[in-house]
Amino acid sequence: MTSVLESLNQGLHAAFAQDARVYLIGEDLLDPYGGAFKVSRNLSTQYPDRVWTSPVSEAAIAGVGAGMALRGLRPVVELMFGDFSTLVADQLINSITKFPAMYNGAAQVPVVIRTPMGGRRGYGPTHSQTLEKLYLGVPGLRVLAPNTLSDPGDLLRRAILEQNDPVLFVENKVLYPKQVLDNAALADFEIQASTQDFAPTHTLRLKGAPRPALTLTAYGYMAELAREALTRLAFEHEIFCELVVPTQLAPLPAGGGLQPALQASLQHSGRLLTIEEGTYSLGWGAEQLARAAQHFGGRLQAARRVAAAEAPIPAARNLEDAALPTLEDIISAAREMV
Amino acid sequence: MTSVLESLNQGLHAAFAQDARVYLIGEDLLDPYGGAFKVSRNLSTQYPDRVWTSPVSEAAIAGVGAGMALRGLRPVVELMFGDFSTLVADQLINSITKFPAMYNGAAQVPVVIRTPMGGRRGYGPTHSQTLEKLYLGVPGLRVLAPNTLSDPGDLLRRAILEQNDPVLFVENKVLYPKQVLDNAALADFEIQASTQDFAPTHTLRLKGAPRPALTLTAYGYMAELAREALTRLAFEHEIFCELVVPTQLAPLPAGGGLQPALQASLQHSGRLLTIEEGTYSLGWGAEQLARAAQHFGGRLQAARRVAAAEAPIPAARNLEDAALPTLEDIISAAREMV
Amino acid sequence: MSDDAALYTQLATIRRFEETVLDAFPKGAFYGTTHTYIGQEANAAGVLAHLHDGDLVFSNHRCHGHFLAYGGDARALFAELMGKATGVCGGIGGSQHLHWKNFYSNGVLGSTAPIAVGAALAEKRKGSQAVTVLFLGDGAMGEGVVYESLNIASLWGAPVLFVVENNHIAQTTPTELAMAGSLAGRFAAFNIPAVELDSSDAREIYAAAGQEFAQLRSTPGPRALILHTARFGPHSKGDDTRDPAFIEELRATRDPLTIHGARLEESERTAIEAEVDSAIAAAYAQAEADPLPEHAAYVKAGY
Amino acid sequence: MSDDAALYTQLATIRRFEETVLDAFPKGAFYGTTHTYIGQEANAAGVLAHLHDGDLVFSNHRCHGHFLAYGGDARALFAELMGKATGVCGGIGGSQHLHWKNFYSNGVLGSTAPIAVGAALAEKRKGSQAVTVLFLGDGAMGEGVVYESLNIASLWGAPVLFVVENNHIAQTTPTELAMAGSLAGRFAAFNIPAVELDSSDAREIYAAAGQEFAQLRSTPGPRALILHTARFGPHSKGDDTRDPAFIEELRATRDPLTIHGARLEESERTAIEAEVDSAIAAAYAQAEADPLPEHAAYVKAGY
Ligand SMILES: Cc1ncc(C[n+]2csc(CCOP(=O)(O)OP(=O)(O)O)c2C)c(N)n1
Ligand SMILES: Cc1ncc(C[n+]2csc(CCOP(=O)(O)OP(=O)(O)O)c2C)c(N)n1
Ligand SMILES: [Mg+2]
Ligand SMILES: [Mg+2]
Repeated sequence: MTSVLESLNQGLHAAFAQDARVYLIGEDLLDPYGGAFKVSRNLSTQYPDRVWTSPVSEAAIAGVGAGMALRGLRPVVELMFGDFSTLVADQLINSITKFPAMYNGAAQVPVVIRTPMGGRRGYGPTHSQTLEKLYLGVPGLRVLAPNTLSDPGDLLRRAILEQNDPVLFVENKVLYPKQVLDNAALADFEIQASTQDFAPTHTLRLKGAPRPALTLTAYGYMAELAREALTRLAFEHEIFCELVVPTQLAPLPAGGGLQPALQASLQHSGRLLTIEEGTYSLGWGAEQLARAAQHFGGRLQAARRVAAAEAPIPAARNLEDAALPTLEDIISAAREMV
Repeated sequence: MTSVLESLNQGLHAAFAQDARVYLIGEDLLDPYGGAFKVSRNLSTQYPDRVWTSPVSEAAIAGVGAGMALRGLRPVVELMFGDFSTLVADQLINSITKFPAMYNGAAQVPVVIRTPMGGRRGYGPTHSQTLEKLYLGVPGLRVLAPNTLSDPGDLLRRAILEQNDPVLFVENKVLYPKQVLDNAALADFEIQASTQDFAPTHTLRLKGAPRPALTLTAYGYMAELAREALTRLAFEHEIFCELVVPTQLAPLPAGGGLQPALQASLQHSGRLLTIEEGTYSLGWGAEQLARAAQHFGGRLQAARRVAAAEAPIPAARNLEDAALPTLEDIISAAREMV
Repeated sequence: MSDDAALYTQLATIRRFEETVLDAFPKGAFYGTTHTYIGQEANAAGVLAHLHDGDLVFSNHRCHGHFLAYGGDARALFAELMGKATGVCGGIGGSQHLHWKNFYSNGVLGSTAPIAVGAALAEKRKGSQAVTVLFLGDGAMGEGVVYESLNIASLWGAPVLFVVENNHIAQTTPTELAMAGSLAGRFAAFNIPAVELDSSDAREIYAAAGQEFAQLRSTPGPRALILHTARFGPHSKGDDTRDPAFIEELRATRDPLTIHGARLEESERTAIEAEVDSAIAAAYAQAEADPLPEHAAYVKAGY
Repeated sequence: MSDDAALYTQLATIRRFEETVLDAFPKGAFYGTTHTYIGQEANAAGVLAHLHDGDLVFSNHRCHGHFLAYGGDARALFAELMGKATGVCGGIGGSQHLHWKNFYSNGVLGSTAPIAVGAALAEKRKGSQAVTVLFLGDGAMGEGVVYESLNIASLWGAPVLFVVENNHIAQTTPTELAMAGSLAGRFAAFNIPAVELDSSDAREIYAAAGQEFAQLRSTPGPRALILHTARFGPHSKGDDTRDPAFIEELRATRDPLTIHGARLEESERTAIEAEVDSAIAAAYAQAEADPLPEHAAYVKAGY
């Protein structure tokens, strides 16, 4: 089996092997360290002239990546912690994602900005956040988040090589050591896969379960908890759910529509629970609920979100546990909905 | 009558007069210029040692303001264009709003960051955005947006003097020359006012109109268009609406509830149309719809948003008009909802 | 055409273009904002005359002069300012946001610095021999990302020429209120060789820039050219807070057209001017007649 | 206690505290991350010995030494690292995010620079006479906001002492790979006087810092003290990629405790060490016994 970390590392290696235009820029990338979370391991050894370890200058490395992309290369920028994406907000919002449209289609900026997000490691308020919600509504940006249901490395490789949008690639830290699941590990589930461009969405339900009363949707690491919740809700509470797990968080369908898999699931459940690790307001879940309400109107019988507390993420373990959404939170929210 | 611009300027003057701890930091503040949009006019003349014109260093002036606030002063930071708020994202998200909670309540950062937002002036993609949606979900931040229904300057003055949260104060550029409305100007409307802390929310309906079939909600300049839409919908289409206009955009009620005025309106209309100038996804409207769906479930019969196109705001007038929400957009969305 | 005549043509073209903009703006011909280059023409003309095919230019809000000296089309630039379909960016970008061939500008001060460095590094990696010019104002030197970029350019040997146009003012703020230390010191801090010149003479600037380009093409690594210059006009339109007498003095002593024009025969100079006048007038008229852009792509997303 | 003894007590306290942290971490006593100050003790001890009541300190991720030298309580710091209610910030901040009295730290490199400048300006305006010390690592000098802050500090005369601790490495990146030019040049560029010292001798650092503080208190405006130093331990925990022989050499030649300890009588030194050992052990034991924080305030917002 392969861990998410290994898969991502393999995806980077594959991209480097496949295309000489691929570069990697970031802090502390050189072997033997290979980046703070080791996703970039062995790249500097194998491709010493295409891996550039940088000063601690997040805005500039994002901009350097943008300039390289503008001129035909395929750079990947690693931000050591997603918390520091705030430092690249201007580059991302006012340059990187603006250029293609603002220059009337005459420029492309295929840079991939990769970064770990998320808590549960006790790193405290400035190293534990799930900030991608800030960027999900930025026009022109593709936001991808891998999970264990399909190949994270392949998603990364294709994001680097097969398309021309700027990409924010969000890796939940807790996901790194998790195994990418094979058929055996998912034997209990009936799974439907669809794709948006090249990004897969998976819809899971327990084999042989009755028609779902509730749709859960989650991405990244929260999809792990949601899957567990789905099982426990079925066996312990006889609440049967369907779980929709997208890897493409943005853009969503133009015109305010739901992602097709989510729409299909809601069509029969009529109830939506969104599950995310980011803080509650103006998050990913809000957009899903809004679209569900728009599409289904009065046929959306129940809507709810599980998210992080609207506060900094504390360092103390018991406080951090209280601040971040847990399995129990999902289960109790779901129970109140049906 | 007083324009929004004059009112804001008076609010600043009042704050300076009332409290010697008030300072103003920003670019090009000195008279006779008095700031790019003139909101700061005459302050540098009257308070030369409390108005500091700065280098073009948005991140640093936000941080300097934060440091001053941390040490007991009441600084106001003017960002020349809200588009450049991206440059202060890190200061705002990882320092200014974090300190109070991260330092366990032992620190306060009562800095007010004021900035003009919005398009319709042909300034092009980097000088026309409505970016406050990026910050509405940042824990610990109060976001205020004045309108013509109540005193913008007073809202600003109270934000500076009467509370201890960091504040993002968002001024739509097109609002500046508009008159603050008096009773005569609003004679057609039945108006209910409520407050959240010190920030007013207004609920408007046409006098003598039947029970509203639809709730509109909007803030800032979009509340102007929404009010006009409300009148036209009544007279031209016999669609009777209620319009809810908050000045406090964040925080919203803890626990996922709706602002009371909005909840009250939806209670009888069961239909919600949100109207905002920011781009569509993950915006202010999404959060309102999500909360409405949560609260009302199947009783929310229709939900919809009017927002800007998911693209950079073009400079060309006809393109800009096409990208930004118009009166006609509101009317046609409303007509499709009832 | 002699080099001097060619240089004068550039200066006159920029001047005439910008005068036309300032004249026509109040008449409603344009929409939005603009920042004219009047007084600084010698910088763009002198520096960009050294460009080779394939070289890159990154510019800022005050980009018309850079664009025209790069070889950009006056009609397309007028059209862009008018929001026409034939504009440089089809009317989407407007005055501050231009891209044509290897020319790029953006309106967020300093934000272009790392992008220019990245682009320069890309060209170097691709082996294209192209060098990159980045124009910055004195005001833009307030932005932190510029220093991050100087550091990286120096560390990684990016073939960039940083051209600082110090017109001693940023919008309304005199440089002394916004800049501690010195411009030269800012480059020295990052081990970037910098040459400084206080001149409005296009030939002098051309010569100094020539040396910089020669170095840049022969030895790797960034360089800086600090040009002390004079802005004659308002920051944008009608927003000049400086003493009119001071501006008169600038115009009298530092006009690039007067200074360089003196090198030409009267007859040659007036012939160039007449040609430029009619070319700019024609460009303006064409742009005025050009169609508006289609806005299908900009439909609202609210459904 | 003599000045030398007091200084040695500081050094030993920080050393013992940090050794305890590194020892106990693998045993699960702490949660999260940490950055220890071993090898750099003389900086905090030598600089902060000059603080007056009311002076401010802004620190970074490697803040334990600064905090203890500021006068912070070892038990409260252990408790903070353990996530206990009695921690400096009640367990919310953790290792990198401390605030007590006029001491503030944050984990985002460079982000404290403008805040320190603003705080210093506030004190100046309030007439408090307080000065502000800002600790930055060599790595943090990569951040643009630092340069914006140097410029503003210089322009507006903020009474800040910028203390750069150059331990020649940032996480795993040697300074040469991350810094073009020189540290001194970075301050000179903004007209900020800078003094440089390559020493692990607390007395030398104390003396140099003393001069800086004296200047800072008598003349307005920022100053810089660049301290070349040595990090003995890992960046965080077990992540040192340097050659162990090199670290051995650092420990042999640059240990602040050895260098300064030599000035004390053997008996006095060992007495201090014994006292420090037991104080730190007691602090640790107390912290261990302390209660967890209440988490009522951190309930989920999802309803
Ligand atoms: C990040 C950012 N902050 C503020 C502005 C607003 N602004 C536009 S031009 C300008 C002054 C620029 O001065 P300088 O760089 O010296 O160029 P000049 O206008 O003198 O050519 C300012 C503050 C901006 N465009 N971008
Ligand atoms: C903005 C930001 N980027 C990256 C990091 C991750 N990080 C933490 S410490 C560190 C190295 C810091 O080096 P330096 O400033 O020299 O301090 P030292 O650790 O050597 O004391 C890095 C890159 C961070 N905390 N903040
Ligand atoms: Mg200037
Ligand atoms: Mg270091």
